[in-house]
Amino acid sequence: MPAYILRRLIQSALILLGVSFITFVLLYILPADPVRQIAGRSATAETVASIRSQLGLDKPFIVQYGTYLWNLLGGDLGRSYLQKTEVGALLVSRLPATLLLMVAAIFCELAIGLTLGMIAALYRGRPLDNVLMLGSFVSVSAPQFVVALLLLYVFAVKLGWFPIGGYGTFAHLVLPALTLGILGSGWYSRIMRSSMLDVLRADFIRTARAKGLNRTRVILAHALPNAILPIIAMVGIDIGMFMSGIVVVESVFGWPGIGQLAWQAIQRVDIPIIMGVTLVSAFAIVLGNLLADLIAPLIDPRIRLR
Amino acid sequence: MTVNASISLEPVAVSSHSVWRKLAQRKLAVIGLVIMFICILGATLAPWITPFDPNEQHFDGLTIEGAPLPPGAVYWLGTDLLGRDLFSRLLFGAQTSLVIGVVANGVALLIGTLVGVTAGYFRGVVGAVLMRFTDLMMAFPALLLAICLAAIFSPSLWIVAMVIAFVNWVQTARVIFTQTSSLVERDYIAAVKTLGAGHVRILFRHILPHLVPTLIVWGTLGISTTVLLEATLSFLGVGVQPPTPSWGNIIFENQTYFQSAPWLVFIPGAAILALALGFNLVGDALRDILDPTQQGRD
Amino acid sequence: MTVAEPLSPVLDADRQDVVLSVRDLHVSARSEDGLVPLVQGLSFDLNRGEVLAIAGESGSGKSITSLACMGLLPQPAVRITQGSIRLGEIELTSLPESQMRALRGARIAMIFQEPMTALNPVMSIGRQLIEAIRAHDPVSVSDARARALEAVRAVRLSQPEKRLEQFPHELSGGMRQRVMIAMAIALRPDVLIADEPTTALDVTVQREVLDLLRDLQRDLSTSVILITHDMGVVAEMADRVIVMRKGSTVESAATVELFENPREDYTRELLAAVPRIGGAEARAPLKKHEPLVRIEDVSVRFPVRQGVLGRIKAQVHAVEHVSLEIIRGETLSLVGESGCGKSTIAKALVGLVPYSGNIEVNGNSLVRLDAAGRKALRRDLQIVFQDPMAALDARMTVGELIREPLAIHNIGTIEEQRARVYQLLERVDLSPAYYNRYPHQFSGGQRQRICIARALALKPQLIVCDESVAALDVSIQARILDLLRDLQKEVGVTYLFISHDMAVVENISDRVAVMYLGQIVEMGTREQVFGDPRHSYTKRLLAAVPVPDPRSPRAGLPRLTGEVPSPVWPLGSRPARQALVDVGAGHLVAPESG
Amino acid sequence: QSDEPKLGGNMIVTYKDDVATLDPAIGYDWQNWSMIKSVFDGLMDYEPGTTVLRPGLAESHTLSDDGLTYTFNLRQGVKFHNGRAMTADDVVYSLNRVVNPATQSPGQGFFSMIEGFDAAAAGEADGLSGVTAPDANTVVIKLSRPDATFLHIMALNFSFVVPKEVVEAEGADFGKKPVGTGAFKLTEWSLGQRLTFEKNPDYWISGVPYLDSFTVEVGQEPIVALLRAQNGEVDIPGDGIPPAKFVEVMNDPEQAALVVEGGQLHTGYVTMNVTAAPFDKVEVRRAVNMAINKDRIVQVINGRAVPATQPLPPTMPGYTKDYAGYAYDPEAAKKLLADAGYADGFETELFVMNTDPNPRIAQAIQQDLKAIGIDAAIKSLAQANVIEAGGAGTAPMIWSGGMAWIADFPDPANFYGPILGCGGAVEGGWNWAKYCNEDLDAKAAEADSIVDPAKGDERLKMWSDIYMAVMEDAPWAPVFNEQRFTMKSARLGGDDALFVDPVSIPVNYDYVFIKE
Ligand SMILES: Nc1ncnc2c1ncn2[C@@H]1O[C@H](COP(=O)(O)OP(=O)(O)OP(=O)(O)O)[C@@H](O)[C@H]1O
Ligand SMILES: Nc1ncnc2c1ncn2[C@@H]1O[C@H](COP(=O)(O)OP(=O)(O)OP(=O)(O)O)[C@@H](O)[C@H]1O
Ligand SMILES: [Mg+2]
Ligand SMILES: [Mg+2]
Repeated sequence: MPAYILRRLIQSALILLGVSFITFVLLYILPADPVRQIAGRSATAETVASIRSQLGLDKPFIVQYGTYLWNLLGGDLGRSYLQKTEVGALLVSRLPATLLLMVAAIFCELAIGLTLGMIAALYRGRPLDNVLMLGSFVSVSAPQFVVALLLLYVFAVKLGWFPIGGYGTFAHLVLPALTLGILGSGWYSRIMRSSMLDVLRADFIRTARAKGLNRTRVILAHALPNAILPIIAMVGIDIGMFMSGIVVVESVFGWPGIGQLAWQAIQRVDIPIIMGVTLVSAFAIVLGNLLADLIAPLIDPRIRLR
Repeated sequence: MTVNASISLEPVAVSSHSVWRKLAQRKLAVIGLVIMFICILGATLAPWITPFDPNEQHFDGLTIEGAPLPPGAVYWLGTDLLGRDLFSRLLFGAQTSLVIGVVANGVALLIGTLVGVTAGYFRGVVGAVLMRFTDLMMAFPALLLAICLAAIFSPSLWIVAMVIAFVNWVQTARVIFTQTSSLVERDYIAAVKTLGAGHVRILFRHILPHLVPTLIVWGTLGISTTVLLEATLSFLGVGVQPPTPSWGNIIFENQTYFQSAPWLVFIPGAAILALALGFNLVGDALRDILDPTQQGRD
Repeated sequence: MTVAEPLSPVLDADRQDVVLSVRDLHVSARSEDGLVPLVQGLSFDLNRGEVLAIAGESGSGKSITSLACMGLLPQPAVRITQGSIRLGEIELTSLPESQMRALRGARIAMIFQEPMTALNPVMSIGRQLIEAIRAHDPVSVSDARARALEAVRAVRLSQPEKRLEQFPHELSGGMRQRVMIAMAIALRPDVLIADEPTTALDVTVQREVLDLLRDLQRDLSTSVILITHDMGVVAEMADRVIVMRKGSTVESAATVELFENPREDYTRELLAAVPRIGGAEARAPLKKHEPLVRIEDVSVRFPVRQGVLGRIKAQVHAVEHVSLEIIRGETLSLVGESGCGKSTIAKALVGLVPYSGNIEVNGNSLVRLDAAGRKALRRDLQIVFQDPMAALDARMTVGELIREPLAIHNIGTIEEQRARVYQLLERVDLSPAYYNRYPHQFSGGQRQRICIARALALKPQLIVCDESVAALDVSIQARILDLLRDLQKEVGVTYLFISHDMAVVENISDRVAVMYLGQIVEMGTREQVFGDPRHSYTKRLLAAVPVPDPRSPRAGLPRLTGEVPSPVWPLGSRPARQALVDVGAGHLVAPESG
Repeated sequence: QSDEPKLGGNMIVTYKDDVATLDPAIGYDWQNWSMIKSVFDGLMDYEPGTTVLRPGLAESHTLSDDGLTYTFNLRQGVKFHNGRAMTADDVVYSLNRVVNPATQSPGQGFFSMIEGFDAAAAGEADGLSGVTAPDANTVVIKLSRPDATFLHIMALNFSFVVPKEVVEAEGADFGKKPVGTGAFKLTEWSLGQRLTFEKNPDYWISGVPYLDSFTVEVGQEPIVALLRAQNGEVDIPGDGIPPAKFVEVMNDPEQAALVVEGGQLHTGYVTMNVTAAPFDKVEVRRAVNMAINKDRIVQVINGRAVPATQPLPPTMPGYTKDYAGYAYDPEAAKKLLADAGYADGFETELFVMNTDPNPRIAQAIQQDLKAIGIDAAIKSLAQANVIEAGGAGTAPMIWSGGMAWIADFPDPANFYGPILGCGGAVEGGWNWAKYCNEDLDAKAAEADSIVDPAKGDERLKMWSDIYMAVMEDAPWAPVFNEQRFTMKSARLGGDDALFVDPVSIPVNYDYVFIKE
């Protein structure tokens, strides 16, 4: 087990290294010059050159990357080119919002998705099942920004139940979390349904019934824990999806998370910020998968960590 | 991705004829087919059935204050912020969405299959390297990657398609890899190996045909994903270049007007939803039909 | 066949002692083409303390019947359309679910075929047992636990306290089946339905479980319905037998009577097909002793990777220093329990796994050949696998499948290849008209014939049959064995026949090699091994085989303790090498200490 | 609104984007400029709401006869927020700092007229040799050439005075923990959320500021901000009225009454790369000027601008009032194209930054160009990419929106140098048209050497001529001058001009007040 975790951590570190490398390459070949942005409109060629060398951007690619990595090892993500703020501090200022949104959204997803999926499985083939499944399809087919705008339009603008955007109170959280939650719940309800159906057909459910257990117990104690298993891996992967979804939702709801930060930074090739955001997202994804893999054996003793 | 990795490996021979018949028996699949058909028809016939040039900014398409016109007799679905006919743009936008959907998704499937099959069949160092690379791409925040790529290669229809393909092949590769490595373990492959069959024969006669159902399913489901991704990229302003209409960039251009001109946002939004829904419904039905272990589920 | 045959007189005897009574049971399934009858007009009575066997080929409705008794038919597709099931005085068919639930487990319990999947994988054994007890008796958890422990002891599981804490995957198949039995008897039900309780187990384990069931049934005087397709099991266990076919009763009689005087043709067929040890016809001695294959000191090891870097920490010693010769024209059988390395030898032989040591075919060492030479040699060695469906590419037609080896080796024109395929189809008793059909359109036995035809296509000198008949029903199994024998007579092909079924092996082999944990422990002619088994493992294997004769004495077998040792050894250490000693006339035996 | 200013109260301003930095040497967004202006001061200042210079930290100044030496007499008793008195050394330090390449100031280039600039900017000298402090209250600045814009430069953010010891203590974080002499001091900054500025009780202009504090909330979509303003939760939506809401707001008299409209020192234009065909032909460039239907574009952006005729915006001194510009005339444009040998038109590319409404404006221009046969493919890219293409000269046409020229200081010279002069027409420069007219450069230098205030009009006339000449060469097609529309809450008082302050957008925090 410790060996497993250690190996996974090394793997994760390698993945992060790879991500950082690719991002660095992409930014390196990006046809935009961060120094121009820093130097401003009235800068002379000498100034530009001087800033370039101060930032080390005149060095060969490999030296630049090596320096970046070296600083990264020391926990230094660099300073934003344009804001001159430490990227670490910027990320720390943005992360709580994103994490809050993410946790709330995953909660929504699971609450909605798992419940509906279970209901659909239990009512399999009946009209309710069909309605729920069509609903789940609609939810996986809906573009995030449309759902976001629609919720905003109906619940904030027309009904005025929630603030139109911003950050701070619980009320602010509801719509963005719901947007992500509704969209993700489609997948979960579908997976939950099919997983539940698989489990309900399993031999051990028949055994449980043959023991004379009542239906509720069969479903909650025997079917549910087994049906949940595929979901765990899903949640791990989902974190990756969230990182993407969040850019859109944050932009629609004006949620001050790292999605916004990334978007602004890309506009201005603020390389340290882009690198930081990418690494943080990749880290979240890797961590999510790792957690999923670590949690799974707690629920399913068959899974041995190797 | 695990979502669809559950596709069974049970080999079945299903003739295309019976696939159609089985599709026709499913209500949801029929809805999906109808939507797909309408979208494809609308897109292909766009040049003939649209009342206006999609890019023409009509002088009378804006109010004096520069506000767009709501749906009406002349402009059936209203006009956009430049006074262009939304209906015409919507139909031409379908072309964009479908082209991207088909091309991007096709290329993604191709890359994914190539990587997945190579890694799953040959294993070894090459396989390990390919799969580690796939893991790495999985860890890459997809949208961020797409935005970066779109910024590097100034976006055009084809670049956007390639960017989307480059972001989307990963899942396919994973699924195909899992499936191939499990196929390779199977007795029938061992059987043909003992008959003396070489790699080429095994790959093309005995592995690829078994991947076809998966590829069909991923093809249809993938189209909806790509359409949505294109829309999202356009929504963020890094998609297909204006004035080429795409459903995503129609919304992007008009999103701030969702209050004063909701039709500009919600009509194309509904169109994207419908198209993705259509492909999803058909894809899911195909998955059931082509996968015997799923039968009798829906 | 007549369905509404007058019921056998056995049914009417001893009415007062009937615990479960089934009358004119009809079960149907809803399908696209309307209602499909699965069970039709089944009637039987189960008396107190008796073992009633329900036998019949696969798909005859045995499981459906038992599920109907439990009220566990897969709703809503399958349901009882007619008839009655009475448990004592209670009519089960019309009983509301809540009351049925109270009976299930308490008065009528069931053991399922697959011990691997019948237990909830994420719940500890103890919880599953306790839950069953508490569902019917409102006792405290600790009381329930005490009773669970008692039940676990009763099924003779070692270390009962520890078992309660374990999860199903930590137990072997046999142990799991014991847990199932413990669960079933914990509440002392009147009726215990055992649906093929041993089919999934190895012979030796099957023996233990059967013994256990019989002891329990005797001690608790539970009535048992034993469902099986193995007539050997029937003969050993049952008091009475019902033979089913296609959903209805064919014959119903006391066991002895049925075996001695089968009244129906079908029953006779069924009995005739059952392979019996000692029943085999003598085989013609081989003309010359010319070795076709020589396996010398072959070992196969699979690495077990562990640790941070995934370094190899241990090895599965699947095959350890095996040497044997296969003589042209003979059938050499390899027997042994699951996991002892039989298939691995076969795979090494046909080049599917790397090995160390030397394999010579016709005097040519495989290692020394180049790729082309190996490809040519492949033609001489063919393999037929256990599961014919898995061994056939389901996306190719039967004709293409059989033609494929010819195409690979470029033998003849396409027309010639086709013609050869038609010949081969006929040779294995399949109609040439099947050329364009797909494998899934055939039955298991037919598919195995297709595999054999494909193996024959290249006119090989050796065919490896790896459990080639294990998955088939007895009657079909018998026909495939006949086919193999005929082919040997006609074309003189040599077989390496792999099986765990001693009776089948005795029927077909010239020589037999017994494997245990990757090594051969005994090898000799059929007569030597079966008539004069020397190694204790061979003896145990033989004793474990159920004898399809109700009158034969049920041998008291020394009960095994513990589990089969594992073939996994840490790097550097290895199992002790068994040197075979000739005990006379080429009968090789590994000496045993103590 | 000539109510007497009332003291006290807090005002809330919102923005979408995070405030990048409050370091005056680095901040170069219009958004942080207004805040920097309230936290720091320069030697010179502007009359609130106008473009008229007035003394700032320097009580008075004198100019030598050769127009090369300025002597500033500093105000007594000015204190930094940390309580230390501001001295001439601080001024010297601040100017040296902004020029020092290590500071990476985007404003460095503005100081090129000061003696010793080249050496300082190259990092070869310790500081500007031309800037000295003979005593604690006097700063002497020597120029290497007479420059009429110099006093504006001294009022520019980049020359604001910072305390050396704090800058050195905070290092790169000075922008987050600014200490200045201004009317407000920053008391709280939660990244990504809000900044709070509190009144500086020791401010050297007595009675100012009126507000006790003001809060800047960031990360708020313009739409949200507007709705909150309508709810009375926000006093000023800093990003203005979002286009989508503009018509609605302006059609509602009650709300329209809260909107202040004013000119902005802004011009939106299309650059044409004069170094490459087909835009190397002046006829083609003129044709483009005539092809663009500016009224229509203004309509598309809901009339939030006025059609432009020349590079300078109307509120800028030196604007040529009687110049009508190129009239919209597609027929004449076509003819010009034909004259230039492009009777059949040609294909080209129009670069544009990818945030609304710029792609839309580009499409309107695209349609106009199409009408005369020019087929311009739109390249809608991230800001940085457009700037890169512009600097590299690979973009035939660029719509300047989003990156466009809002004047740094209210002087006609500011619209010339880097964007129309030869200096900017180099690889990487901001003169995206790559237009280089040496005669005009010489004329510009000449105009800027007129430092005598009495000759101001003469100088403006020269600038007017320069821009007329530019229009003749037509490297740009000026399209519109954006108007500033600021919405303010009803409780806010102060002159309307304060809310459209041309040098302190969107509002001059120091002089507004709360009425109740
Ligand atoms: N859920 C179901 N729906 C429809 N038909 C079913 C269902 N379950 C079983 N059957 C059919 O009922 C018939 C009898 O099945 P059953 O499981 O009782 O056979 P069995 O005698 O137990 O065979 P085996 O020896 O293979 O276990 C088979 O033809 C089977 O295909
Ligand atoms: N590819 C492999 N990797 C690791 N271990 C393997 C592999 N193949 C087989 N083994 C192990 O080698 C041992 C022998 O396996 P083998 O399949 O030869 O047994 P068998 O006698 O054919 O059993 P069965 O009767 O179940 O088919 C087993 O312990 C098995 O787990
Ligand atoms: Mg059965
Ligand atoms: Mg085997």
